[in-house]
Amino acid sequence: MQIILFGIAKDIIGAQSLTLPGGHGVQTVHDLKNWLLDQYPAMGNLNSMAIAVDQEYAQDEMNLSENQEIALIPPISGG
Amino acid sequence: MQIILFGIAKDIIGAQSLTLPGGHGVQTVHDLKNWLLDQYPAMGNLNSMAIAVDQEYAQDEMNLSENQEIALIPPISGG
Amino acid sequence: MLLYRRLAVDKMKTIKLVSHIDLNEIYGLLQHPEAGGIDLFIGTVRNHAKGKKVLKLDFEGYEPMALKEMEKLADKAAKQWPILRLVIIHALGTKKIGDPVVVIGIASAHRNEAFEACRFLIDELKATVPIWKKEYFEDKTMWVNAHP
Amino acid sequence: MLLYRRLAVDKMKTIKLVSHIDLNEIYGLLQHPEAGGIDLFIGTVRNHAKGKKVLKLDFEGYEPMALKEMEKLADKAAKQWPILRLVIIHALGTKKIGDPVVVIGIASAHRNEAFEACRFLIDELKATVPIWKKEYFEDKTMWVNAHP
Repeated sequence: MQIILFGIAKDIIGAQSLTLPGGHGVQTVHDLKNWLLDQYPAMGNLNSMAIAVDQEYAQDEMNLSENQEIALIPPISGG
Repeated sequence: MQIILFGIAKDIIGAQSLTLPGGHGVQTVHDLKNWLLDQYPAMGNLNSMAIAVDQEYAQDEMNLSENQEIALIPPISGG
Repeated sequence: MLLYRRLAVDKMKTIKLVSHIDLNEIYGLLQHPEAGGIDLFIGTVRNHAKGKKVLKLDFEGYEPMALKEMEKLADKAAKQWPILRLVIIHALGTKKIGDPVVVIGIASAHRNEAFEACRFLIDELKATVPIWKKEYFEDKTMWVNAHP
Repeated sequence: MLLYRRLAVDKMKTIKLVSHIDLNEIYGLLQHPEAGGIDLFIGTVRNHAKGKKVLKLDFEGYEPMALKEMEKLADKAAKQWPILRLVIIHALGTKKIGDPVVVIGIASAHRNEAFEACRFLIDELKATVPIWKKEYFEDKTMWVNAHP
């Protein structure tokens, strides 16, 4: 499972994207958020953290699979 | 006493400006409005009729004199 | 062609009556290093009025008084909102469909004030500035708002 | 340079992400023979933030998703107001003080809808479109809104 990163998430994780290691146990958006907070505690200081699946904001209960485009959306600041 | 005319007031009166004849008896803005309505009854069909004195909207009670710039302001429609 | 122009010494505002509105100059008049938001209203000539086809419009103004009234509106707006730059430009003369007729522009630190001041100015301009619009239809002409 | 562009077949809307916003093209994109009012919001780079001097900004976008979200906002606005023309353009990359960053434009028959739809779109864009702004100060950089 690969996660596209943007903005401050790139700085925190230190990469443009992130591949979850084998045995990560992440099945839902909620799981992914918890996994990220666990691995990168600095994420917990952000104002918000959303996940986009196939370029749409995803609900926590959504199931994730390998063939989706998954992105981590830190607090936005456009406009 | 000369009155500058604009818009539909020019069409009604048929001139760019209007000079009140001798003995008109007009002393106030209110008098002038009445005189105009009397001479040009079509003015009574307009949505509004204001008088400007020295390029400011004038109240009905204001006294008029020869050395002022007096204008008849029919309903405006700028913008 | 510039008919009249008033520019405050502090360059905060540009108020003028022109025969042709040049939209390309507007952004330059509104730029300010502390500005975060600019709201611009552009009034344009519609191709119909009351269900009838409009061919063109003619605008006439009581020019010195119109400028004074525009200045008053700018002062009122500047008292109500923290405005960094202000533009009020009205066109006079013949305008065809699609032409810009009036431009109100406000630059402020935050967008809320820009929207509010811009809205205030176009509403007030229509209510107080002595300018008259004549519509040319296929079969007649009409001074807008003149009659009920 | 055009990064992405979507243009509805009916030409009603122009939604794009660009490296440089060309304000001179905006009026042409918004002209419509039935339009009486155009409201244009331009977001610009301010020279300070939280009392500190800003040198420049960098904008990054999740481009395909940003365009999808912009399309959704355009559709929402078109359902709420009778919009004749709509423009949503956001700049990406490095921007200096005074540069336009975002442009929202609405043309409608009457000005009320133009103001309301424009205000709606800039507020919603800031809330939903995945674009990130980094401020460069003299002594550091900061992703805007990232932390409380």
